Amino acid sequence: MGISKNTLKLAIEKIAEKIDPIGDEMNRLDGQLGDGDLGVTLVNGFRNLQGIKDDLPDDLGRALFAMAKSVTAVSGSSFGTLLATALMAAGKQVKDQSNVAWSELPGMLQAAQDAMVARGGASLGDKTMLDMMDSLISALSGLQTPAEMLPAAKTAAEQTLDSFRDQPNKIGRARVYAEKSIGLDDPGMMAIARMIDCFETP
Amino acid sequence: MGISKNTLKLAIEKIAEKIDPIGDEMNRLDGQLGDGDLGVTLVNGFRNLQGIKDDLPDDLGRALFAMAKSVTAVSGSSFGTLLATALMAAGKQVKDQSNVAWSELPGMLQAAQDAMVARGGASLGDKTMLDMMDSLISALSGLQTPAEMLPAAKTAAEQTLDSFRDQPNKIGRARVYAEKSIGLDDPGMMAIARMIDCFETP
Amino acid sequence: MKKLINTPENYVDEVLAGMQAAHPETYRIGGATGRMLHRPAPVPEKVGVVSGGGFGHIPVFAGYVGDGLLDACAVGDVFASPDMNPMLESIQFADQGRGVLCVVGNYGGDRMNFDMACEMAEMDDIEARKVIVADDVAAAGPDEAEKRRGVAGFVFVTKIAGAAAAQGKTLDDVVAVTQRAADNVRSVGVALSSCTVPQAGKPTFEIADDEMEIGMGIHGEPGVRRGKLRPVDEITDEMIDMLLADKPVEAGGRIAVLINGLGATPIEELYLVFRQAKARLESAGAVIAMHLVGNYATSMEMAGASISVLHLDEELETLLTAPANCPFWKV
Amino acid sequence: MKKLINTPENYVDEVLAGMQAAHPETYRIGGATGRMLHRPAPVPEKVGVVSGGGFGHIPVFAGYVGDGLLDACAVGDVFASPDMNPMLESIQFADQGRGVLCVVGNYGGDRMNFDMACEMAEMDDIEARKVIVADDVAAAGPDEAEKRRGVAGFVFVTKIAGAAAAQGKTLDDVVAVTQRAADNVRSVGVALSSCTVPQAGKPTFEIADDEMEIGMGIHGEPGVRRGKLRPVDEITDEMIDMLLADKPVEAGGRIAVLINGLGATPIEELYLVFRQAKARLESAGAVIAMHLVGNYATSMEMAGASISVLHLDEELETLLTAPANCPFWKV
Ligand SMILES: Nc1ncnc2c1ncn2[C@@H]1O[C@H](COP(=O)(O)OP(=O)(O)O)[C@@H](O)[C@H]1O
Ligand SMILES: Nc1ncnc2c1ncn2[C@@H]1O[C@H](COP(=O)(O)OP(=O)(O)O)[C@@H](O)[C@H]1O
Ligand SMILES: [Mg+2]
Ligand SMILES: [Mg+2]
Ligand SMILES: [Mg+2]
Ligand SMILES: [Mg+2]
Repeated sequence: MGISKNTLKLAIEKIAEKIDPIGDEMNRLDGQLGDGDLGVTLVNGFRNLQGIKDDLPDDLGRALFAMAKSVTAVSGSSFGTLLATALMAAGKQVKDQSNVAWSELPGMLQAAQDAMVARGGASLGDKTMLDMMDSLISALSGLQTPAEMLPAAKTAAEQTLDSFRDQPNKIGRARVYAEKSIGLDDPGMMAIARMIDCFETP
Repeated sequence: MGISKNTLKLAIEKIAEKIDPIGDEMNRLDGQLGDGDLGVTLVNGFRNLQGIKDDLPDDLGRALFAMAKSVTAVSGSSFGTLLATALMAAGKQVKDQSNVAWSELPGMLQAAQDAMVARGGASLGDKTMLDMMDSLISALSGLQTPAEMLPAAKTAAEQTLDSFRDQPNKIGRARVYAEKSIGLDDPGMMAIARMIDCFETP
Repeated sequence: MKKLINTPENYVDEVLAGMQAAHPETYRIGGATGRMLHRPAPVPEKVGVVSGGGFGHIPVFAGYVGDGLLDACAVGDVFASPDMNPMLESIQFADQGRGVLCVVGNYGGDRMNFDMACEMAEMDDIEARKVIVADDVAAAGPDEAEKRRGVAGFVFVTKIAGAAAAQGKTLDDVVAVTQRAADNVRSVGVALSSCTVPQAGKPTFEIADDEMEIGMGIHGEPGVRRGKLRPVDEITDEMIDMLLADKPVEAGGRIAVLINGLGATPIEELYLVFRQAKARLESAGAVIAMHLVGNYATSMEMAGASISVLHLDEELETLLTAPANCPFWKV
Repeated sequence: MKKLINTPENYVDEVLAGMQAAHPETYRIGGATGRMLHRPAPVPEKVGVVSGGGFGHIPVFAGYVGDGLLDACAVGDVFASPDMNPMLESIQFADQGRGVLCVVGNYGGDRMNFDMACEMAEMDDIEARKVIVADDVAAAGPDEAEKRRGVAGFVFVTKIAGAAAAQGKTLDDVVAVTQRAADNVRSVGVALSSCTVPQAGKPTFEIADDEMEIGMGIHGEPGVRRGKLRPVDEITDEMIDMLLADKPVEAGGRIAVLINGLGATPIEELYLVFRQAKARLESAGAVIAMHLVGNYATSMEMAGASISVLHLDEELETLLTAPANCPFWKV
């Protein structure tokens, strides 16, 4: 069994279950460097996703587009826009397919990453969620099953946070606080790490 | 010889000759009770009249209307509006005539007075130019020639000023200064008296 | 004084020049002193319709020169009546042998000068008549309705007069129906900020940052109540209450409504006033046959809005919706 | 905050409700969140034309829904881009199988969200293309023209797009001529006072009682020069100089001119700007083929004015003067 609309539904449910405490944490973190709204974006975004999760179309591409649409309806923040961009780009990769092998996940993430670079204008190394995506793509490449992927993703996420923590933010709202950002995790990176954590069986 | 367009022309010239000092005096007087613009109105009004005095139509009615028109072009003040009103009313009385007997002058003034009452809403006794007009009408009634009329008008004007001086103004801008106006001549009355003076041979 | 002007002295004449430059197909400056705005040519075989009044209310008065509206208009200084002469010139321009109606706001100077202009016109054998617009319910009670100021209701009354004349009616008939419009129009305004007469250089009145004045006149004349600014729905309710108390609508009664901006009020806010006014008037049983939302009678940079209601009969409705065209209003 | 509103939260939706109530023959509220304004029905067999952007600029953007103009428009919060969804809804509404052009002001959020909406539309096999309006010469030099903000030039560009579509042109042709309009329009503004975003509750920027800012953006973005207020002719000269320096007119070159009020500026003052702008442009050799004077792109209660010049060719002139009709502009 590969990735289908059910996989997406399950992912939404898993994250949505824990999104409230994650949101609080991300608001605090974003507040130290930016405008403190990342958690609001996450909570509202996943509330919207919950609303559509049972009506996703079979076509994986359309399903990902529908998710993008419901995420953009919360609007306004960089993270929301970039997440929607990522979902759309991934969706285009798998248009007209209702099931794709897990081994295609890194390729989908790569398409997402490329689109986010194009839309947001940041580069790798700027200490953003892009760097997190990049580590994940490397870590998941060549793996075949979700069972292999989850621990690899977790490890990669932790290592990425560690390696960027003492660097300055180079783009976005946090850039003006570049000095202050040294020693702090980037909120977007951390948000992705927390979402990965949601897939651990309790 | 009765009243013709030449009479009007002569009258304009006589008054215009002395209007500058009269204007200064009237601005001062009006300034004590009102807004100090009566002299401006007089000076501008007679400047306009000077401009048309050589082109007056033969029809006395139309001539008086033309004078009214040129007076209203200075606009804005009560005296100007009432003077124009008076000229028009007098004009209506003599429409289509190029020469009227001097004995008709009181009747023309009466028509003028009625129109001013209708337009301005003041009553006799309010200490305005109306009271001056009223005295003049009485004084001139029954007289036949300008030679008889001038001294009668002078005497009437002086008596009227004297008898109203110690009364309060009851209408117009000066009314708010009613108390203060006791002991002061009404500017409109005085303006008429000064204009009569202009007809004295030097 | 924060205005985009050159000098106070030239303000009126330069604005007129700009209006003519922008709309030469409609406006021409005329008259001995350049204080008449008129159509390029009078319209033959119809009763003339003219107006005149102080400046600073564009489109009122001269802005309504146009097809099915005014033939000519006298222009005064800011908030000051024109003198009689441009009024007479307007009457003379508009007259085509069938007489002229003067639509006049109820201000002393305007009335008196138009009286004189009409008398003067008579001397030229032109029959000129007046209809006075006195629509501001805040200015005086119904027992003294003749003391009310003329405000935005002028727009409706002028439209009726222009349309009646365009239909070829006689002067008597134009006067009669225009008078009926004037009798049946009611207005009330609310001011949020003052305007500044260029020659004066400072605001006409003071009003605190959190205050409004309901019923204020278009030159800053006192209204019925000054109070704290409240939500637009409540302010609208208060104005509608005043209008309906003065002249109730019958169930099914057809009306025209004008939501008018005073000059500095964003159009967005006028739509909020309209939204609530419509709800209130309709729930009172009125049928809104026609409505306008925009800056139709202003006081330069005064902020605020007014509501005008014209109670219609069949003829008034026909005339109100007849074609008309000036740069500020196309029907 | 001195506004005729109810609550900041409901401001946008209530104004839209008022617009629909006032003009149901033109505007209908649509979309899942009520943030699309569209015509009562799409026009078959033509390329769709849509726009979208922050609120508080009426008639820009949604006010230009109408015949020969926009088919639909996405509406954001005050000075904030709509999200992608009403943009997509607008594209879907307007599409009649021949594709859709999105006329977009050059703001990050608007562009990004329209990008996404166009990609989304592609998923539905709708071809949606963008033309960016970046006309504010004060925002960046000619070498960085792509960084310029979109301001009142939007009005001309939208007119061209709407007219081209109404003529039955293909999407490629509509895009091409609209892009040419966008490439040939220049604007610059002057602000005299600030506006207030309802949610913010206080003025967006401070400006002294005797100061103006030349080149200020329609949300209060910094301009090129802040200085003492000067006579309107001098201010107009400075703005015309900036426009002509950026793109000179050829002798006999035909142009369209828009003298635009920012919301709180009396129409009288706009005519003063027009008067001088016309004199200057004509003495530079230009022929003004068409002009507009009024509030066409506002910033709520901001006082000030902008001048836009569109350099015409034959096709642009034909399209600009083709019929169009919305409550704010009839051609
Ligand atoms: N241009 C960009 N490219 C990639 N990631 C970005 C960019 N800008 C911001 N981010 C990510 O988004 C996170 C902030 O998200 P959010 O709070 O929604 O942004 P904002 O409030 O600044 O709009 C950052 O921590 C960073 O990881
Ligand atoms: N309603 C009136 N009826 C008759 N005369 C009046 C009236 N109002 C003012 N006047 C006369 O006009 C004179 C003042 O004229 P003027 O200075 O032009 O008036 P204002 O400056 O108040 O408009 C008064 O002294 C008075 O004689
Ligand atoms: Mg943030
Ligand atoms: Mg944010
Ligand atoms: Mg005086
Ligand atoms: Mg005076």
